Amino acid sequence: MSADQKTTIPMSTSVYTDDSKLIPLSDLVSLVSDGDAIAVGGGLSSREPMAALRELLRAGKKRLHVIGSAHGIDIDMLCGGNAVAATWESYVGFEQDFGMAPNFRRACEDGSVEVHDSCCYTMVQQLRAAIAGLPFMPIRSIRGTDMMKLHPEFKTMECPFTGQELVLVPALKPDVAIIHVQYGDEQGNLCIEGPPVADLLFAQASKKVIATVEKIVSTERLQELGGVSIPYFYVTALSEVPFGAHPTSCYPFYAYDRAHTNLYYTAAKAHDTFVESYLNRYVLDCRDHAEYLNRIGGPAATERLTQWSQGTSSWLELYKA
Amino acid sequence: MSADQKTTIPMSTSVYTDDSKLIPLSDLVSLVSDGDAIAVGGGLSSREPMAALRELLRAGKKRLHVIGSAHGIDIDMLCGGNAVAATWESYVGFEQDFGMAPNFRRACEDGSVEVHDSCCYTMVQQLRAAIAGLPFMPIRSIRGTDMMKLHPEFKTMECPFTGQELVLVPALKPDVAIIHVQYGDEQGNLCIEGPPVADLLFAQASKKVIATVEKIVSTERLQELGGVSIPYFYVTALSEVPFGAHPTSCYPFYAYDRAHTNLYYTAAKAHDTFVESYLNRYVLDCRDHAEYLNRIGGPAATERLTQWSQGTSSWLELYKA
Amino acid sequence: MSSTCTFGEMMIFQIAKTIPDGALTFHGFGSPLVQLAMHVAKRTHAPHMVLIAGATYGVNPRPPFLTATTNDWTMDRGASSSLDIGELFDLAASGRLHRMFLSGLQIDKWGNCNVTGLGDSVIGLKLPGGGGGCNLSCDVGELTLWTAAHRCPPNKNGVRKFRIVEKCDFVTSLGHRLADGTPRTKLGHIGNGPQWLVTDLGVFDFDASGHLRLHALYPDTTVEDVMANTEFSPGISEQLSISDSPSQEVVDIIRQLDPMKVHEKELRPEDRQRSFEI
Amino acid sequence: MSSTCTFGEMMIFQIAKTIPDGALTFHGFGSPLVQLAMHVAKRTHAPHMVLIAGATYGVNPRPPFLTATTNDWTMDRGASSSLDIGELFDLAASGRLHRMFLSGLQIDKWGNCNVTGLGDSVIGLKLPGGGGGCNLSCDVGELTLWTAAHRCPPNKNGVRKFRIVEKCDFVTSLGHRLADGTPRTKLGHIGNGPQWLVTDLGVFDFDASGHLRLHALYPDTTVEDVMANTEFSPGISEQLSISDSPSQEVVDIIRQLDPMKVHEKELRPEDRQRSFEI
Repeated sequence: MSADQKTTIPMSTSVYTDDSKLIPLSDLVSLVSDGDAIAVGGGLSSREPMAALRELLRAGKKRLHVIGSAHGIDIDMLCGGNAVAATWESYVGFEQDFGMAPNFRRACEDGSVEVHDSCCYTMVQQLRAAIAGLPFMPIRSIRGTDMMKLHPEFKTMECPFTGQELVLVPALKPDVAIIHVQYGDEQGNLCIEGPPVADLLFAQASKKVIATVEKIVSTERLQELGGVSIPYFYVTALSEVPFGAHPTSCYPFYAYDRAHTNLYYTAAKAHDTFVESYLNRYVLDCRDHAEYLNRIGGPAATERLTQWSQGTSSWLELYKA
Repeated sequence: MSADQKTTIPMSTSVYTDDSKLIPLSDLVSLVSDGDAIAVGGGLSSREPMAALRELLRAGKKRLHVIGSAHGIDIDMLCGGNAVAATWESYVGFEQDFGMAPNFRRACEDGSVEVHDSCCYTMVQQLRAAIAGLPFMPIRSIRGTDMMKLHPEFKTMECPFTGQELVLVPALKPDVAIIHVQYGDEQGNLCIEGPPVADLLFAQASKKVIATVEKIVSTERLQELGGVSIPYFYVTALSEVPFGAHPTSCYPFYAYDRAHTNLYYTAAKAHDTFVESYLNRYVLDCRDHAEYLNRIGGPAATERLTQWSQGTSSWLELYKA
Repeated sequence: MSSTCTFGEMMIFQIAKTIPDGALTFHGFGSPLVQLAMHVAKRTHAPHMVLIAGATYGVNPRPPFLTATTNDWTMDRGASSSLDIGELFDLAASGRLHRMFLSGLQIDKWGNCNVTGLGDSVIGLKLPGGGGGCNLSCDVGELTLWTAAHRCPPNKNGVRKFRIVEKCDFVTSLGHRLADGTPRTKLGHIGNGPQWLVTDLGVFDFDASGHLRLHALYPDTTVEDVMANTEFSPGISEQLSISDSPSQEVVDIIRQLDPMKVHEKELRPEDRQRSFEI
Repeated sequence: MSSTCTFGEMMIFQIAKTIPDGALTFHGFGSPLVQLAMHVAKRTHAPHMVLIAGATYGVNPRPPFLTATTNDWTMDRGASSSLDIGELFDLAASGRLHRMFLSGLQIDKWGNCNVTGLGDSVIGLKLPGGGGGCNLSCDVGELTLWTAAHRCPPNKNGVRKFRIVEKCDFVTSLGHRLADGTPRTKLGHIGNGPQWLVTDLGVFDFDASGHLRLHALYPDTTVEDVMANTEFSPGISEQLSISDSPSQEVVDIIRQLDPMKVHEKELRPEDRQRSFEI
């Protein structure tokens, strides 16, 4: 009996054990294929993996299915770049700040994006089914609403314990989770500070996890920074990308860039010129993330966003921009 | 329209919002009724709510159903005190340290305790059903084993998505979770340091949560100590009980008292004299927890257990006792 | 010294009053009026409510100021703990989330709401979506609905685009009855459905059949305003009253917490001009 | 200078060899031989295994020394992270836990194990229970079984109390076939069942039908020992061999990690006397 005899582990088990998983951003997005279902981390104006999504667009990825809870500029930009085939999001918009998401709306209305709107708990239960290796999870809610019409794949059953009707929502196993977090180590342990949104569920449910992080630190330092939120074996690969969530926030590093988001929104709303006025300038024509950071104004622009921590009035100032 | 018109909240929703929930240990156990299903926190030789269980025995509680994963002296002592009617544990024993649990074994073998042995994931899924307000959760495992025979309440179904057979395990909603943790605040926010075992699931699934804590601190200090593991609104009431897990460990405060556990085990094994040699002396005849601490040797005995942190050799010394 | 409040402050107060003390209460995102109402309730009549912030799931936060984006560290500063997304929705599904707030571009006579899309068979106008509102409308104990867009002046052709409608084009969140009249109670959901609807024209409750009913007007609105701006005829309570105004304390809390007047983004320009004696 | 190893060290080495590099691997509690085997594997041929500690669920810990109680802070010192109880079992149920170790007071010819109770209809002897073993026996990729109590000398009446039995009184964890011969594959479980059984008499695998088969002896055991101490006749591999002994490196790792020789509590006194050239 030798150690390798009959003791190999099965392939494709979504367990990643390499010692070093640090790769350049361009290699990171090559782990996404055309047509993949991607779960995008963060939410609304917070910790969205914007640099990775811009790199996805530069790499010309197409026909993506997007899965998530409450999102904004991330999904809108992917729609504006014609990279999306279907949406399974529960919300895509700019809340009270700017309102509806222009590219997302247009893509849904003209039929280029299939609409499979979800709702948060339905998605949570579908992800939990994938995480537990189950074909489905039951829920009691959504019966009586039109969500059932958007999801012919849902089934109902009579509960053998109570006789009540339940909805069975099938397991949702994204091909790739794409997330941006504050800290990571070389092996891929990730530390999220502040609300994790659905990132932990995405990481556990997905076949691959690719991450950008503000800062690579030692495993020991990760413990001091609050411990590991996502253990390394879930993580396929990661890149160090400072300001990788811009223009969404990545506290404690930087706040939401409301001014740039306004610029984006205005460009997206003026449909005809969006590609030229925004997408080419800030995404497609940028060689890489460094060039993006220069085009948004360089260190002066990014430095400003780090000043939120100097006190309530500095923080408030950022929202008046 | 006034604030109270038609806007009262339903009773018995297992949400507890009092400003101060600190009560004496004797009042705490009065929240347990004879016949209750209790989920006991911690596990094996770690962070078991021993002071609360001793107080339960002093209060003469009877016919309890015990729910848990891997336990030891806690459940054995309750069995030795004739307080248990049924066991839904997945393991009760002393591992390699001393072996089988004498009182538990006897109570199961003589039929005074009904045996509904569980297994960890089955219990997790049953708790998750309770937490999600569902009548059941599906699992794929346990089919083909005799666990099914111990649990006629489990049902099977054919999965409408895959055609495979699944087991449906019903929601398990303990009447009371009894846990011991390191830190809490007056409002009942609890902080667990180190492995939580099933305590978080117990707290979320149970109708009531009663907790003993090593140290009451301010809510602000709880954040510094690692943040809240169990938010206050799950917690019915709590007591400050230093050394409340003794003789199990409650790191970083104190290590496992192997010598006292040996004393317990020896007494339990000599069936006929257990009540006299252990139960009366260390439980029933103690007025309160303070008297227990005196009887086990007072400050000299407890002080010794805090010395684990002085280095590997001090720590190792505790296990040689 | 000011002795008036704005309409926004009035509306926040009306929403706040629907929150009972001791209730575990949650707001979603994109709802500054509701967020402020929850903080007002917690600091006045409902000190024991459990205030769970939307998007961050912070428990009892004390934000330094309100931002127009809900998932911001401003919004969970001072929280004693944070839930995760699954835990929050589990609380609802297990009957422990007592109150939630929902809105819609369309709200029908039974309290169904549409935030998914306008149009009959195809999507004419795609709306952003409802977050977790669909699930929560079934599970949460009691719902408070709100909209600041009840009033719908006729366009140049004399046609009104109603927000409070006979029937929603799409039911994103569930009210008291399905479009075919089937009562919600037949479905066995654990939540009791919408209890209040607070709009720019008045405060409504629902009668025993689950039908919308006018409960109170504002000092500057009339039954005729309500009828003209509603696609169907709501019932009128026998105790129809005029809403009381917020106290100076309530107004001060709102002004302190929302220095940028984020909540006014929910209001139409003309409603921002309304004011009331307090 | 010592050039021998103890039987405990030999057995730990045999268990360690069943762990492939890169495998996500978990031990339960009450299993010092297995715990040491995992640390040996991680520090020798399987540096990329994911070592998840039983009871604490610590990931890749470096304990200062082994304790006889598994849920102790000694056992997860240096862990890079910790899982919670649900997450660990979810990993198994979703096909991502590659190897686990199970034992039993009875182990039958198909690899079923009993840790629940002895006796036919009533419980004659209550055993401690199996923790999560029942679930994991169905879900985990490959199982290594072990027992240090294969040898069962006849009592004064000449009767042996077999541990490796024809049929378990109670099936706590699942092997390759049910008692009636139904193969496990009919049940659709995602795990492949027991792959190895390491005992005090030899190392066993399972043939294509799922039946126990002797794979290797120790330098001091014979086929006759195995046959006499087994209630049924296990198959014998055509490549029956003598187990190789651990290297000095392996022995040193064990001695450093287990200064109190906790693992010898699993061994009978006579087996503690066995030693092997290394």
